[in-house]
Amino acid sequence: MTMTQTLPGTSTQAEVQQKGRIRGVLGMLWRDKFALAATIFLLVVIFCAVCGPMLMGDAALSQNLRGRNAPPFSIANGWFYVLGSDSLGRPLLPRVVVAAQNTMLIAAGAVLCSSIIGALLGLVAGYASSRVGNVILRLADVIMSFPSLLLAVVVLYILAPSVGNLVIVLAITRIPVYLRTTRAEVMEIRQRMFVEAAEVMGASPARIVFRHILPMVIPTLVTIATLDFAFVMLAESSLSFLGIGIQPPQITWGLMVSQGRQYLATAWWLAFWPGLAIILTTMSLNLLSNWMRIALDPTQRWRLEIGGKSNG
Amino acid sequence: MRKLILGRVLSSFFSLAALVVMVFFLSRLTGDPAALFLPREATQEMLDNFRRLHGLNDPLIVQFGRYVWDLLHLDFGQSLRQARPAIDVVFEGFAWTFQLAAITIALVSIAAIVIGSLAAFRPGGIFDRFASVVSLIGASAPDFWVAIVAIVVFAVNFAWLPTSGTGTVWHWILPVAVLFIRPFGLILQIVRGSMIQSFGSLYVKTARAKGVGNTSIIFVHTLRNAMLPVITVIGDQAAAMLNGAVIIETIFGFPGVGKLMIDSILQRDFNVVLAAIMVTALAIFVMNLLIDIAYAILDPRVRT
Amino acid sequence: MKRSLMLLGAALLSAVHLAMPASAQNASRDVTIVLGEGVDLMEPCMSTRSNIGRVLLQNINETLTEFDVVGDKGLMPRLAESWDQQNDNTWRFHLRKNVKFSNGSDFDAEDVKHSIDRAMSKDLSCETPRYFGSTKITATVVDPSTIDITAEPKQAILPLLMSIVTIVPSDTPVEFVRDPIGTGPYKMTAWNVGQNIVLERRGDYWGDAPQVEKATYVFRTDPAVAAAMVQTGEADIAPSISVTDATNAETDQAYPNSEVFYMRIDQGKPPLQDKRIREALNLAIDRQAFVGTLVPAETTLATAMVPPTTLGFNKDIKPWPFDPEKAKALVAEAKADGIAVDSKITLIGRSNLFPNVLEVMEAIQSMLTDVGLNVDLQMYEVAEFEDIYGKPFAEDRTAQLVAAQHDNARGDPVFSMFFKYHSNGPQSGFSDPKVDQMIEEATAATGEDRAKKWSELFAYLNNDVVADVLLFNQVSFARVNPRVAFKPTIATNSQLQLSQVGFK
Amino acid sequence: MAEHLLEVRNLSVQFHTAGGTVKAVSNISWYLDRGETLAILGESGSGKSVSASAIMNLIDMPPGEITNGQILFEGRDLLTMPIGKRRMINGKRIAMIFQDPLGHLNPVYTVGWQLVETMLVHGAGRDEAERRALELLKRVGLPSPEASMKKYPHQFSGGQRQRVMIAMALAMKPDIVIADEPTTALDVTVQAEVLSLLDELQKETGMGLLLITHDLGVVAEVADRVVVMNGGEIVETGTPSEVYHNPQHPYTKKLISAAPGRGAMHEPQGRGEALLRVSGMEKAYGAFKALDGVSFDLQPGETMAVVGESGSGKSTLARCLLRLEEADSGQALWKGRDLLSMSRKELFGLRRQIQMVFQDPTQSLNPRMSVYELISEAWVIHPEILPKARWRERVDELLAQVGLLPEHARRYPHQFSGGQRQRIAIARALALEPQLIICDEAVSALDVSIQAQVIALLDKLRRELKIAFIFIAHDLPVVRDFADHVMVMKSGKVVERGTARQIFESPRQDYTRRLLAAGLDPDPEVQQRRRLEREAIIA
Repeated sequence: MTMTQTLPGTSTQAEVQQKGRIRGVLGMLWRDKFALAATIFLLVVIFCAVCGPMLMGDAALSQNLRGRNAPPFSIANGWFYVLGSDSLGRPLLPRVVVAAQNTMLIAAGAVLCSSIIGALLGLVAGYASSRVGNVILRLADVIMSFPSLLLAVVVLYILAPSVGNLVIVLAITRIPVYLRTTRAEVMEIRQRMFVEAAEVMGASPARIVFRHILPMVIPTLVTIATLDFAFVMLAESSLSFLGIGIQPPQITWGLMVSQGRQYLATAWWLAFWPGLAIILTTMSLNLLSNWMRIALDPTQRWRLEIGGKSNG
Repeated sequence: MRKLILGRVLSSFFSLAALVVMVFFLSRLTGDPAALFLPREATQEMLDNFRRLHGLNDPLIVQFGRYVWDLLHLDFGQSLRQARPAIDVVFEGFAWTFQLAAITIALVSIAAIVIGSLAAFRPGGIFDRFASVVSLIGASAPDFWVAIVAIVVFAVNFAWLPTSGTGTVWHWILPVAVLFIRPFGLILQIVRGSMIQSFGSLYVKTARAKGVGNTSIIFVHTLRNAMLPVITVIGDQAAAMLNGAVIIETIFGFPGVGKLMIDSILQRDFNVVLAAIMVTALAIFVMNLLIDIAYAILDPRVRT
Repeated sequence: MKRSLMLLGAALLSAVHLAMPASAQNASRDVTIVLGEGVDLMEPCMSTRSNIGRVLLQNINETLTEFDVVGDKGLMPRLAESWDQQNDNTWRFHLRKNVKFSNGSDFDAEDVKHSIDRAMSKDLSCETPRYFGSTKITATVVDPSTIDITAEPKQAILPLLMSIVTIVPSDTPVEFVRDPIGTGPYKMTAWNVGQNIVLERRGDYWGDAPQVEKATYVFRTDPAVAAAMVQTGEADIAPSISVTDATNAETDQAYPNSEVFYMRIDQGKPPLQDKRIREALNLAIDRQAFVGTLVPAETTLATAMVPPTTLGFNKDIKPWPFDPEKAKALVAEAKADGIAVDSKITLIGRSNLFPNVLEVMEAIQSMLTDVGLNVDLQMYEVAEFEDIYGKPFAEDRTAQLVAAQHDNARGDPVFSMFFKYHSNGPQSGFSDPKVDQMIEEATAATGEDRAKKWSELFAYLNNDVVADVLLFNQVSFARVNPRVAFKPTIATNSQLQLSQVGFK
Repeated sequence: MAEHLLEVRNLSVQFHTAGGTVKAVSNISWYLDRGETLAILGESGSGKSVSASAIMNLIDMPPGEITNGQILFEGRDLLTMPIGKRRMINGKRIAMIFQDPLGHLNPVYTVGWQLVETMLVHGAGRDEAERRALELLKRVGLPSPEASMKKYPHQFSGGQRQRVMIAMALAMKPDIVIADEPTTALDVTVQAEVLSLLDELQKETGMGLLLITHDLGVVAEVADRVVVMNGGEIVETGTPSEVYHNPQHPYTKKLISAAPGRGAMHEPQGRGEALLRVSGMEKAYGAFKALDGVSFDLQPGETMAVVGESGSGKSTLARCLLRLEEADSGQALWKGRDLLSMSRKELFGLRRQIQMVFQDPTQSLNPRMSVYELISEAWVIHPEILPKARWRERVDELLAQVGLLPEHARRYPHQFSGGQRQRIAIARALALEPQLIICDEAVSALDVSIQAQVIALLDKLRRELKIAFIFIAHDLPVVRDFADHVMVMKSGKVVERGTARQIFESPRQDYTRRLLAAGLDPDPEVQQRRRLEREAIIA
């Protein structure tokens, strides 16, 4: 006997929804302060990614060998230098801002590609016959055992070095994770009664997969994707050294972190700020995905509508 | 169970074969090992000589045939760089990686499960929030940051531990600790989610009605039920670790298979690359099998 | 296979044993040396590779002659006590007597002959032949302590070349070995691949017994960790730490590492065939601004492909001044003459060439852009880089500036000049018959004449051809534990003689 | 005032939810004495389980909160007792049996382990606990108790699992056993067995039994006294007989009148052209024959009930007809065409004509789709039925037809009660304008009064729209009021087939008779008689 199921309180909920979707969503966001902070931070990042290169592109590239490794929290040289300067004397604040664009393009590109392809293959593997499913799973095994560096080198030799190819390499290596997770969930969800109900109505396999199964899988995929974001942002820099990724003077957070590595002992701020940006972005995405998991689920939504008390 | 194992062995064999074929041909698209092994100023004669010695002049398909033939005789070929059997090179590295992975994953599993379970007991509580934030920072912090800061703090400033290297148990502490952080964050999240779900299960009510205490409810009744998704993730993480932990190996001077693989790829030491991939793939396959068996042990419903 | 499995088992067990961390061997006569690059072979004929040479050269395996790059002693005897030229092609070497290999066998002329034959053998891929080029070498044993070595065609610096050939016993197989036997003051007693190599002092060495009794080599790719190891006393010498970590004047010493950092100009594509543009490239770079910022303060500006300690180094050549205005003017002038100065020039660098190579490349790119050139930066990993650096060049390339390092600590420019500047040189970016001729003449010359000819070549290349953008004579930093007396030199890049290590 | 074994005084519990605070129970009082059976009767949402949860300390706080009242056990107030002490009462002095034994038994431990644990928790030695566990399993009548100890919950049938639950509750010889809907999910025959087991055990141990149920029949069968609850309040108390024959409160009256099985039976019209003609249908899962030569006819607009215990093959029949599973052999002629051999494309057209209403509306409605989306999906799939412009209007119409309001279209399934959800499922089926609806246990999960409403709704639809029904049920009284024909199944075979009147009034087969006898009648006197009959059959 679940008590909440038939409580009369449900009627007020419907009213909440009638007030308009957007307001409802904003209201739910407002009540979960963590998610709110995360959203604001992400909006700032997106703003930086879109407008950063336009606003600060030049400042980010202005070298000054005599003012190199200037420590942070000093605005003697102007507020661009508030986070300090790097080993070429370029101000870090504009660099972090400008780097948001490439970082987001690559990370979002790679994560989107891998999650979409992985989820599609996983849906097929989970819903199609077991033979097809097995072939796809073995393919995932092969990709998983194939060293990503070798893949990168192969791509570098066969194709030309470019950002697009970097995204391809990063995406391919992450596909198995999504594929396996999706398949596992599909195997479970396809047993549910409402899938059968849809079948009885004559729904096509595509409709069942995309309309009924996929929405149930998405929250899990989003959670993995947010954690992958951090991974991709760091992995990207380790492939850049092969020459297939972003090349200076273009910049990403991952590249800034890895360039700042040798200065960790003498000028910690070089790697710290971009690292912090990566950490905060990951955390924000994770908090937001937790919030979305609840907000997207009609049966859980009430948790947000009564306030952030039990955001479990 | 026997059927499961047999089926897995068979299908993994095909995966492995596909992997070998792919790696063999793709890796040979990536340049000439002779140019890398010999100095820049090498004469054409030296280059030709090198290629002749290592059979690099033959058509690719002949090289492949020879490789497969040798492989059937359990000969994985010679390492170009080290002038000894590739498989010896790989086994040496793998032994280190395996130990590192085993120790780390064991500690991570224990810590993540205990802390994740406690966090899930009161979702949204202070402990839960704290654990979540710490684990998220851990999961997204650049690992070389953590590694170098750890060396500076624990080895240089406090001089509690050796900076790097191998030899004694003390040498293991820092690499294991740094390697620990990322999977810990990830597994903790999964444990927490799974445990929250299990706490809502009806059998928890039964246990309460029976008078079972909280500790037993968490760690005896709920945990085992919540372990299935957790085990999958632990398996994935362990698999990733068996592929080597390049940054840890590089910084701590740890002679594992990760750095070996990277070096071999960059130096086009194909035989070592292939042997390393086969060994790690095999290890991952065995581990996946163990995970399936663990599934069956944990959940009797899977057995039938 | 079976053996491999046993190895695996042994390695698994080895990690189980417990012990306290081995702290620095304070009062003892043992040293630990932390190197930046692992050793994958311990093959004497590969000791020209710096990672192998630092462990092996003159410690385990010795050579007939030894070149003093640091001082002015020139070519010194080692296993050969003296040598004289028999005719144009043949030199006679008189070998040291009462020398024993570490396996107990006596050293004689047969060993020398076998060592030379082995190093030049087609059944091995030794590095040695590259120093001889197309010269054919024949060794003839005269008596156990005398050997004639003949070069065809004649080779002016044959005794110097003998400082490259390491001597192994005559029963050494013609395949790569992993347990080198030599006449040197040390023998290898342990090699745990990836972890360490242990050398121990021999009691029966022919020369003076060095102070160090036992040397353990360990490998750390990360220079910060290497530096930390010396700081904590886990190691005694770290021959190459990063400049950013070299913060302690008491322990950290700079030394020239014999590497010259330069940019090769690709004259095969516009606009780089135009001399004015090449001059502009040289004038655009504020070399001095790098020194003490991105490169260590001890760095000197390069004026030749070889370090100043090399034969025939031309002290009259002055580094290019920084004059962006003149550079701009030259570019404008070239443009006015219809040169496609807007064509893209790709600046190509190698990842991890030295710790902050990326920043240096970025700074260079920015300086070149400032004078109005269209420069893109592209970094590559080593294999791809070598592909681009060496001939044949891709036909569809854009104009290229390849930033590379060249190391010649052998004392003679012959090991550099043909490769970098001769029309047939594999890394040469241009073709100039006069340069070809000058190189050929200098190679054949001997004595004072040789030095003069090289000097002239350096001046011609720098002033008339403007063949490349020479940047820096690089320096490295070594961190040395205060208990140890060791002074790093230009030789330290390729060898690290334990006999030169003492204690305070 | 005499001290009762257990007494609940003025208990009020509320829950904090999205829509504000909800009172689950307010100010309820009742008591239980040794050797007595008290039934709390109520429908879902009536708050009948809340006091039991409060006794066992199973209310999650927050969101729950006990605002008022006392729970006196042997005179001591449980609510003010320290947690540790309460835990020692749980399972030892007061034990509980839950409704759904599959969910309430831990799936990953053996039955023996779970039994033993109860005793270990309360201080028994392991050897003794194991010996006693074996005894208990024997006592509750589990076949081969030694083997059962080592088996897992999923390896038992529903009735056996409930016996395990009972054994577990009895482990410490408690003074009080609380049974929350102990037989709801069970077949009628099993239900009777479980109830008589509880009865016997009570006589043996002299424990007090608190039975929480929605079923008047269960009350009539076992209760000494009954408490009727509605909307969180007690509306009536008394002996079952008093309450049944002389209900005071309107709610009680309504509840009693809603009890199925007493209306007029259908008299089917003459037979015409069959809509569906099934012959020799077979389906096997390995060695187990789920369907073994099933044949029958169905007329347009006819309702045929299929009854039988679990495992009789009735659900398999439905699934095979809908091609959710493939039958091994046989024919099913739908308007003269064999639907078992239809191609995918033909099947698509068939989907419009044959629909299904599932047992559990919670699971058969996609939780992430609104009611509007759920109903209109039919037209997304079959766009020829209705132009998009008319969807809105038609959804409202359908909702009205099943007794819901137009504004419900925006809501999500979880915001409805079980009965409402089943109405939505029916509306969804109707959206396709089918000629046959197969209802698989479509009402068995619902409360009595809701059951009556849904059946009335189906009956109305049949009359108005001339839809034929195949109505699968394990509960005979429900079928009685609704079916034209009844088909009784056992082990994949048709045991008996006839009009409702034939089956209910003059059953020809023993099995049918036994099924009828096992059913519980809401009238305590009738039930008394029936029990004697049943015992006679068994004997």
